[in-house]
Amino acid sequence: MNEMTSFDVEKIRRDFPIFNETVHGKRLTFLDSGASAQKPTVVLDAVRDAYSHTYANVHRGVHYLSQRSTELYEGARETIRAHMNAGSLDEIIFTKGTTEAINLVAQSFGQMEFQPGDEIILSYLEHHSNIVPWQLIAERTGAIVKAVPINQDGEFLLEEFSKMLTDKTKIVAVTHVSNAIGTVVPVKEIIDMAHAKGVRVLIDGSQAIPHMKVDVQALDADFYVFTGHKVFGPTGIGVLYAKNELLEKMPPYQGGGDMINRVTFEKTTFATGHSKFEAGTPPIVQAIGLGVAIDYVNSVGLDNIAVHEQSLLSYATEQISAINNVAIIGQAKHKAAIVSFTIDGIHPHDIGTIVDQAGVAVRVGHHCAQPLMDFYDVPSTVRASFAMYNNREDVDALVASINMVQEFFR
Amino acid sequence: MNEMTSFDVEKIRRDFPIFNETVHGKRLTFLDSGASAQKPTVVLDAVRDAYSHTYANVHRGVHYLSQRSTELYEGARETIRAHMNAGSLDEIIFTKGTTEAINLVAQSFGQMEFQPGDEIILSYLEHHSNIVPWQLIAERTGAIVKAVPINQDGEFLLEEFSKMLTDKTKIVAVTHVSNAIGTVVPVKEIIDMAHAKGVRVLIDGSQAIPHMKVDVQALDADFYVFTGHKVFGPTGIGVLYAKNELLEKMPPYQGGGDMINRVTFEKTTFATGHSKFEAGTPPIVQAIGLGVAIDYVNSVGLDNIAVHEQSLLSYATEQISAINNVAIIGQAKHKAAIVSFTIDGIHPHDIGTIVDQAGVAVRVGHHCAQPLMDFYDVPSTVRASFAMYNNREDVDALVASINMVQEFFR
Amino acid sequence: MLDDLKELYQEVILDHSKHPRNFGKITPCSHEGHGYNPLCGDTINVYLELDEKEHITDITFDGKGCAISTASASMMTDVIKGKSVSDANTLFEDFRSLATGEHENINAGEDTERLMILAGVKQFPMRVKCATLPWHAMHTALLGKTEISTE
Amino acid sequence: MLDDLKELYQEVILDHSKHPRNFGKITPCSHEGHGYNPLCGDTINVYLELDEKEHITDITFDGKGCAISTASASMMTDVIKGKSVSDANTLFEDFRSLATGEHENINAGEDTERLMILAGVKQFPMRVKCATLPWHAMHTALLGKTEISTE
Ligand SMILES: Cc1ncc(COP(=O)(O)O)c(C=O)c1O
Ligand SMILES: Cc1ncc(COP(=O)(O)O)c(C=O)c1O
Repeated sequence: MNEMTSFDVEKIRRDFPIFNETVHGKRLTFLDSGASAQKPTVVLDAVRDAYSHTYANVHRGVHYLSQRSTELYEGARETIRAHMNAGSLDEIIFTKGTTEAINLVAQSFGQMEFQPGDEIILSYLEHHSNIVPWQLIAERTGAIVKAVPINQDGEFLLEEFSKMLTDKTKIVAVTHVSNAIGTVVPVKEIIDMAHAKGVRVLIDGSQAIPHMKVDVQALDADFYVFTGHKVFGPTGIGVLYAKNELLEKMPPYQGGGDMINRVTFEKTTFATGHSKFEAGTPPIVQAIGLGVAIDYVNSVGLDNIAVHEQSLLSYATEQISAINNVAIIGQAKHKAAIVSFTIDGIHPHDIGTIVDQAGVAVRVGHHCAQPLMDFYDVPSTVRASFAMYNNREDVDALVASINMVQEFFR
Repeated sequence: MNEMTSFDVEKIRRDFPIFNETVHGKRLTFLDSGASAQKPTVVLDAVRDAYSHTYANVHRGVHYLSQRSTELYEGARETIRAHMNAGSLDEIIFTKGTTEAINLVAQSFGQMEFQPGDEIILSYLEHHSNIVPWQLIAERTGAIVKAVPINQDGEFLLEEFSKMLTDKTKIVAVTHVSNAIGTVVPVKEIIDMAHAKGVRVLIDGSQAIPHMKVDVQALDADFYVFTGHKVFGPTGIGVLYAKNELLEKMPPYQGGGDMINRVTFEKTTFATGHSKFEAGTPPIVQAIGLGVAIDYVNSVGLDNIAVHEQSLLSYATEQISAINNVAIIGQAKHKAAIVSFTIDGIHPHDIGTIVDQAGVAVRVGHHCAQPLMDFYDVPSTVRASFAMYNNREDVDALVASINMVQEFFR
Repeated sequence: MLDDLKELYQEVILDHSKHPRNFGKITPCSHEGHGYNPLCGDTINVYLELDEKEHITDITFDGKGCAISTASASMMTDVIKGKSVSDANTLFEDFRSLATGEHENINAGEDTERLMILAGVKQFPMRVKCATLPWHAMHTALLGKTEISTE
Repeated sequence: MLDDLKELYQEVILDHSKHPRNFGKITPCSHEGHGYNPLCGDTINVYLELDEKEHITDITFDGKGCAISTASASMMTDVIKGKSVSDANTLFEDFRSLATGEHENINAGEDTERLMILAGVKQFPMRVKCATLPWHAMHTALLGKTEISTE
């Protein structure tokens, strides 16, 4: 698809059937795309078509449907390879989501590399999915998890990071964009600094891929992961990009069909490339849907999306800052369109329930980032997260609902 | 849904949109449901509706869409619990498929239980997905994989099994129905014999759930797994049933969002019940689709399905046996509707390509069961696998196409 | 809209959440329980003092919670104080079944009305756990355990 | 329908599959390669004898394969015998690019026609690997490795 020449948010909203819904009789103000994004009609159509016109299991069949299904599935892999600018198709592994992708790397790379006392460097901005898998493999191997601190604005401290990189560091795993407070992390600098010491880097791109162009070769990332449902694709699908040179050495993660070369009870040998890491029937139709979602994003244009979202972010930040008793958590210079906030004396869960009655969907809680909540010494926040289909009306509805909350609890 | 009083295969065929397709201009004769089944319209509608009317991430939200999405997702869990007659919802874990479910058990149970020299008992009928995960954990723990032999008809040898059960046996993992040759394995007897020695049992129900009623409590299975795409549900979803008393003791498999209680860099504690084993955003919409698929199966009635399929199996066996130079592999007394065969002097791959031109979709290859192929000393077979929507016309088309193959290679 | 909300956040609930009764810690106490909700990170701790006849002579709570869990804790402590352990456990069951929608009505004598008000939360399924959290903490304490996580 | 099939299974291919040329094993031989297709379990072994001038003086194959891989092996050995190693590698590249549809035409002199016939397989994407399996085994052998799996 060609990039649209001008960005028309109302046209985009019409591509998403969910916006025909009302919530408690109100217009839907969906500000929870950071948790999961809505799906455009083209993705829904692709999913339905894949099941109703060309469905069969992939890879193992010579019959027509199996061949068509395989072409569509592998075509999605190529779409994603091109989108991330990976060097080869072998470097694109389909997973269930970001969480599975990180567990795969932690277990497989960790099993191969970690010795007692080795260090794994994370940051205070990480999602639990980029913390707990490392803790599990650390426990098994005797490696140690360390976390790079942030400043009060929520910015990753490169200088501290540089001091933490030692001979013992075996991997750095950091998020590209914080899901809880929106900070854009300087991943290029982090990768360069780590590589200067021969340390591998995993980037959690879950919150970056829907909002910005990512070129894994330009970044020189060793591992880059994201999840399909946040980039307007189906649930149940994610992507692990990993350099070939690493995949070749890494042991398999799960065993099963399709990832083997030859199986006997005495000895089993494994497939190569992405196959080694895709055990069992993959999420076929979900991968196809994700490919179409990525095509859709490209048809809108990530540059257009970024400009639009940044303008929403400015407007929302301005409007919300102006409300009494409201504190925005996370004020990094580089931020994605996420506004996390608290209201004095009113608990986020109560806020969530009350604004919901006005049709406003925001997330309240710790956003799977408890260490970050501990850093800010709050149990939870209210988070409004924006996507390409949000407009200024959404911001206005949010602001009105915040005012209503304060009214209610006065 | 109520069970239909009479079984009407033509009516059922109309529920599956794929049968409107033609292949190479021919009627589609789909005999590859053993690899993956087609989907009824109700499942496609449920998937689309979940994305377009009630979509949001589950569990973590207080807003309306998140609440609706959670209700549908958890409702699917209840549908599956009831269908398998599991004792509690905590015992139903959603996975990516059978393969992930077995890997989960192998890693988590294995890590907890296996000591060097301990034995894992499989059988010669197993799919690679019920072999390789055990080999991987055996390698890590020093446990040993053994396989129960079969007779020439493809029947599991209970007597041999009984001799193999020793003090060293830690788990028995066997298929309920062989995907390659259709053997129905006497799992109740196996479970009773294993339990008499205090040994746990995992049943791979991938090929059983679409064709017969399974009651995990009546079986007293410790673990029972199946995959959604073979039971007319979406890809990317599977189920692990496991007894609560085991889940409580087993360590987590993957780490991430939703499976935790509290996360700090120093110490993380885990959720209980199924949550402990469902890290990250689950395949939400796929679970919902699977629930609807199970409802659909129940509306047709598993008893009706079994009668219909067994009659197709008899007809197909009779017709195919009558063809010269064709040998049916696997002639167990209890068989599901799967016919695996070879033709003298003609390679299965060539057969597959030629019958495909007649619109006949069969699977050719080792069916991810190389040890079984080795047992029969064939590199591969042709497999016709039947589901509720197949009819006698399908058998006739298969037979005609086999005759054509022989003509072609005469 | 506000009607629905008013059903959940009734005056008495708002009042208890803003001015919680029995807030604080009993040290030493004979029983304590800590309720943690991993969804929101909230914690409610319940402290009890029992006499030799298994009567709850004193009960207090502290911790961090939303309006619903705070009001629930506050109203619970009011209701429970002076009751026997077995009555407390019955009330726990009554309230749990009301709030989860298992039962429509209960008969808890003079306490019925207060429990019914709190149980308005069942219209808001994602908030049920906020209301039951302090009750679980109390129940756990009486069982002699100390920690409970609800999800 | 039969037309499409006749395109794949041309007379010459059926003939080579039924009566494979150069079938057998050279022992000892200077180079050998084993091709394995995990999709169908087929194996094709290729044996080569080179002289000191890097000419392929003899080439044979054995193993288990379908009509396509057997015919391909048979035709390949016919074509390769007597060629130089560098010509063999060029032919490998030519054939691979034809069969995978990368190139429409090649110029391999007198061998062009035979390679084009085999390359009819590109109409049948799931069978391309059957046709290229013996070629990969041969190429691998010349590289001095012995084993190759295609998937
Ligand atoms: C008996 C059996 N076990 C396991 C599997 C693996 O299931 P999946 O590939 O969906 O994980 C299959 C199907 O492929 C099967 O038939
Ligand atoms: C930054 C980040 N990492 C990881 C995840 C986990 O993704 P998933 O739950 O799809 O596996 C999320 C979203 O939940 C996220 O925002």
